[in-house]
Amino acid sequence: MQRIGVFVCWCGSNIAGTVDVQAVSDALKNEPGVVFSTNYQYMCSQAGQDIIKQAIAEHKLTGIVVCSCSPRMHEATFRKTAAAAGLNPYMVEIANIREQCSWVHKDMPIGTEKAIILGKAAVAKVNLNTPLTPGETPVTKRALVIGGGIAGIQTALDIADAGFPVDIVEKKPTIGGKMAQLDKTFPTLDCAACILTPKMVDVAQNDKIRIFSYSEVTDVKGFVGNFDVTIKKHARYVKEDVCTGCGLCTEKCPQKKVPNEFNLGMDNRRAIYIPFAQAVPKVATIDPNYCTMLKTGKCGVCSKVCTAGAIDYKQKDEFIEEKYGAIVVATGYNPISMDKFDEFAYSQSKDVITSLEFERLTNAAGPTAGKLLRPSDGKHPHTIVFVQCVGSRCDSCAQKGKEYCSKICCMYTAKHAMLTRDKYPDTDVYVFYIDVRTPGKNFDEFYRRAVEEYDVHYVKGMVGKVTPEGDKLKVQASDLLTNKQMHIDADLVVLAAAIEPDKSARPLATMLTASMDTNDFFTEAHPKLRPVESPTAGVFLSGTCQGPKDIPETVSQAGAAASKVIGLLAKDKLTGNPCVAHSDEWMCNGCSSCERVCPYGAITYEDKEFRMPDRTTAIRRIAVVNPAVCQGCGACTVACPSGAMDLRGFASSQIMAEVDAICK
Amino acid sequence: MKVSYFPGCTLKNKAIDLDIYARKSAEVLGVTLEEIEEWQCCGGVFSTARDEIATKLASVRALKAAHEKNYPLVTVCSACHNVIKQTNHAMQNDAEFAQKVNNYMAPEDAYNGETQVYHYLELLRDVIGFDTIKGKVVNPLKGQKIAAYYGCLLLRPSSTMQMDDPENPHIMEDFISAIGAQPVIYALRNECCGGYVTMESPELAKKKSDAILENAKAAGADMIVTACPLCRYNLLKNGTDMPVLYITELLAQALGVKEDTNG
Amino acid sequence: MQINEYKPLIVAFCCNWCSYAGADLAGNNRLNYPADVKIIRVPCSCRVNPMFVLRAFQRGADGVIICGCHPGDCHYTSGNYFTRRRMALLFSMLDYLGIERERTRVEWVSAAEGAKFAATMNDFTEKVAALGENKRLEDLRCKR
Amino acid sequence: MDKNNKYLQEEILRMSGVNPRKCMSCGKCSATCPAYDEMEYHPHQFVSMVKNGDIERLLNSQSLYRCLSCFACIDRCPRSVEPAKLVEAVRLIAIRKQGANHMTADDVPELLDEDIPQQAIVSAFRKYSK
Repeated sequence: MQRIGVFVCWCGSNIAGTVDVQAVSDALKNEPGVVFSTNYQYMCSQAGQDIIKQAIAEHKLTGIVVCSCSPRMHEATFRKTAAAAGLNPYMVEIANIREQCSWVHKDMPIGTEKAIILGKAAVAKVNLNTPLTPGETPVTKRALVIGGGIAGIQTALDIADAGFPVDIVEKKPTIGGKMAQLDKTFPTLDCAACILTPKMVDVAQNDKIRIFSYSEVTDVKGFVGNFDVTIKKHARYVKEDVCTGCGLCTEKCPQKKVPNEFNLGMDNRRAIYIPFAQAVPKVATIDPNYCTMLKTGKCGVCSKVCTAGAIDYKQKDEFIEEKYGAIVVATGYNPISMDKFDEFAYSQSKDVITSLEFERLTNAAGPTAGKLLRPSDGKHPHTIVFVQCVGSRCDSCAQKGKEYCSKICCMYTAKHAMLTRDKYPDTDVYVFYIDVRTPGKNFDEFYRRAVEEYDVHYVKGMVGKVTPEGDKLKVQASDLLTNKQMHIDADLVVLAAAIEPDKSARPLATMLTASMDTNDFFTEAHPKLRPVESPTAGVFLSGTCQGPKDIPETVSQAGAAASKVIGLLAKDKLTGNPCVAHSDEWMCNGCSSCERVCPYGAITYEDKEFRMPDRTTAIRRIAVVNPAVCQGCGACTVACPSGAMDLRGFASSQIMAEVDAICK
Repeated sequence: MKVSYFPGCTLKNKAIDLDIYARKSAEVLGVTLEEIEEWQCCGGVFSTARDEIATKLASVRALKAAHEKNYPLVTVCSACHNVIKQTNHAMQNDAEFAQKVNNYMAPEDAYNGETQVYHYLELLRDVIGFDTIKGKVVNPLKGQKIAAYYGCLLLRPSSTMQMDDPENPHIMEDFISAIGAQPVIYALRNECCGGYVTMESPELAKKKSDAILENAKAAGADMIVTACPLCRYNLLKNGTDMPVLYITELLAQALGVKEDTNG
Repeated sequence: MQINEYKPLIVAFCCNWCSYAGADLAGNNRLNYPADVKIIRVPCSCRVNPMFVLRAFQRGADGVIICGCHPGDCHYTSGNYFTRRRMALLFSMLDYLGIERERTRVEWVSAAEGAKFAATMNDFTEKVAALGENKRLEDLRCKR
Repeated sequence: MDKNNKYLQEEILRMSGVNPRKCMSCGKCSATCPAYDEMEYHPHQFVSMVKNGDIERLLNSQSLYRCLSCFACIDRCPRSVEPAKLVEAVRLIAIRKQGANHMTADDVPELLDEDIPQQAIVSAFRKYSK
């Protein structure tokens, strides 16, 4: 039996004005377990707290009930008071007789009656309280960043800057991501390479940062502060630490017909290659799908020309296991496939391209050395049609495209149109739009410049059909403002393809038990207040893996994610919330119902040996809750069919006792 | 094997070639087209209005007749196929519509879209197989550059028709390859020829057909094939000198059964 | 002894993050609602086991209302979706047992919706009061 | 919206099963329509006029008889609005009125040439008369 003390607060006249506090403390005195009951003007004041401490000592109290304001106000205060007097802080319950009683009821007898009932419910609960101790876990002071685009780079740099070691895992042979493929960046039009490549060099030179390029995460175990991650380093058949990046092999390799993915297949590279001049790490990689040596055992040119002796045809995939305290997901995006939108003739004509292809076409390091030339015949295009929202903002019933707005297309299309008109004033540029969406600092001004200064023809309407005929692309479109169907003979059509999360995100989310929305974007812990954290503790989100974003937004989110990681890694130990779920191993039948409803992946199963009657033993599958991961929502407690799962601090028996006390 | 066959009104009259060669070729390929008894005209166009019941009964009767024999139902004419397939889809998916139709016909023996509906091209692709056809070709149409003209009705609405990718189809191109000719891909192959509006507005049909023919010609086509008598009419009427043939005619030619009928 | 007019007994389960805070806000703004409503704090609306609802009715409650965060705003991401589904099932079963639909309710009240909380409680109490005492599920052995 | 337009609107939405509120006014239906130039009101206008209950003007328009039923707007609409279903519904309302057939048997002979397939005639009848 508990020895409970009840402390009724007047809160000046806030409570005492409508509630007869004396009557309340008198009534509660007779409740089971209550050995002491009093009231005082301001319980939260130093004097009030002293009354509590004194009573705990004098009456050897094992639990206390404070009838006062909302627990959201002073629960923490009274828990500290109890702890100071040597009582477990979780033996304190608050009866909210101010916000939920005295302030909403006017009539003294009614208020008093309700306050007594609320007090009784709190007493009934404390009778079943047990002392709780928050668990502590150590923190591995190293972060993992998955994805080496601008988001991953910025996050890694910021974390390293705070003094913590960071590893970047990038599946491509170089970091840099999509931004490395871009030409100019809106709205300032500085060149992407000029602002990105110095950051890539910073990453390479930072002794806190390790880059695992051409690698991927294959397994994640553990929880916040203590992740065990397996990284698979693909064989690149070149010794990374020996290769000097001189590039001789990439010039001498006889296999010249490999589509160059960095230029989106618009030109070719060799079977041994460095994706682009500023690649980090600047190390060659052999493409095993095209290398004659690896396929037939005959060739070996690269090995012969390499003076450093870096080529190793026998290299194998390597698995690295590492511990991390925090994981940042920065897996980025890709433009969607244009397969389902062939009314725009993407598959039928080389001169129908996506906007990312257009970036490469205008990039000085691209396949045309920055000259805007048609992919089909290398001629200069005079009429260019840009189509917005290709695959964005689609209804789900249409079963093609994405429901969301891809967000970046309006701005990059304005940029493309403006740059084209600037460099080639002899071109006619049309932009077909549904809505022009340019919120952002200096964004709408930028779009207006395209229209007003550069005379880009913005047409409100959509393209319905592109018909390649001869060397022209016949574009049939609607102009909704003049209510006309337009027919344009274009030389180049550029499609603003919707963007979607990288395909690697879904399996990664499963490994991390991080949740995703139906579009495979990672879900944030709270859409407004915790935008860079995943609901899974210790997993953070950076960049477009969380939703479409432009570069400025990505960089700020990357910094925010880094600061959250730093906040976590700065701690030596993590103190948990002790009000977490726990499973009674004798009652659990291992049905997995709880695991399925847990949003945090806090529940795992283990086979445990049990002593059974007649000196036998049995192996039974039982649920185990990881208290460091559990957030204490209680979803599992209701899902559990056998009643094995319960929540500390809000046990079923405690809530039932409250119900009973109220309904008496 | 045997399948139920719905020829449709035009194939009994203006498009006899489409019908005769369809039967002959199928026979060579081991499929007998068994004509449904007392079939009625499908109406030529499907009404998307959900309260149009009577105009769809003819299609349901044909579907039901095939169902009673447990055969799939095959049509050659694109329009008939479109109407019957859409009607069948409505019988499967619109419970209210199906109930009204069944009440109208024979509620005790309800039909709920069980019949498998094939267009002749689908029969070739999915049942017989283009590889089998390739093996049976005796007169490969070597060197002929043939442009497939799909029109609207074979492909759309794509969620119902489910024949092929509505914007980048290849079933007819695969067919053309199978009979040894060279398919020509051009963008307007799935655009409308003007359809029945040709009666009231021949100018519209001319504009549409001319554009299609020009586009096919620019892509290097010597000939156009189609499965639809109305498309063929519009293309021929407005064409310059581009031959427009039925798919079955070419198939019969490749399989070596065309001369027989002429003789 | 004084003959009181009939007062329903209402148990309200409120999630800690939205609805309990919403109830506090109703208090801060001095928005009145009947004292018949007694609030039990739970971490999330999905902590409410259907057993709790049944227990309340068994012990003589006349109405039970469960309040949680708005869909999509759950502090625990998805808890209120579980609540919505579980309670839909439970309430339809209660309906089958003769516990009128008006005696049960799930309502989404955010921490900013003090007015909504008070309005909801006024409305709910009024509806339950109109139905009169809950006799069907009440366990007479619980009566003293 | 007056009473008659309101009634017609409800009827059209019921017959067609279309929800014009899903339209985001992109104009792709009108961009893709092969009969555009022949029409007074274009597919996107059908959607907005039905949405706004401006039905009587549509009922009296020749645009109803220019839709080719090619289903291109149905297939290409990114919002699954399916404008052609609205055109069909409005046209049915127009021709279901007694004596309102757009085409009668008497009209046919002069529209024929010797090659025209039966299919064209039955289709036109389906579309133009009740």
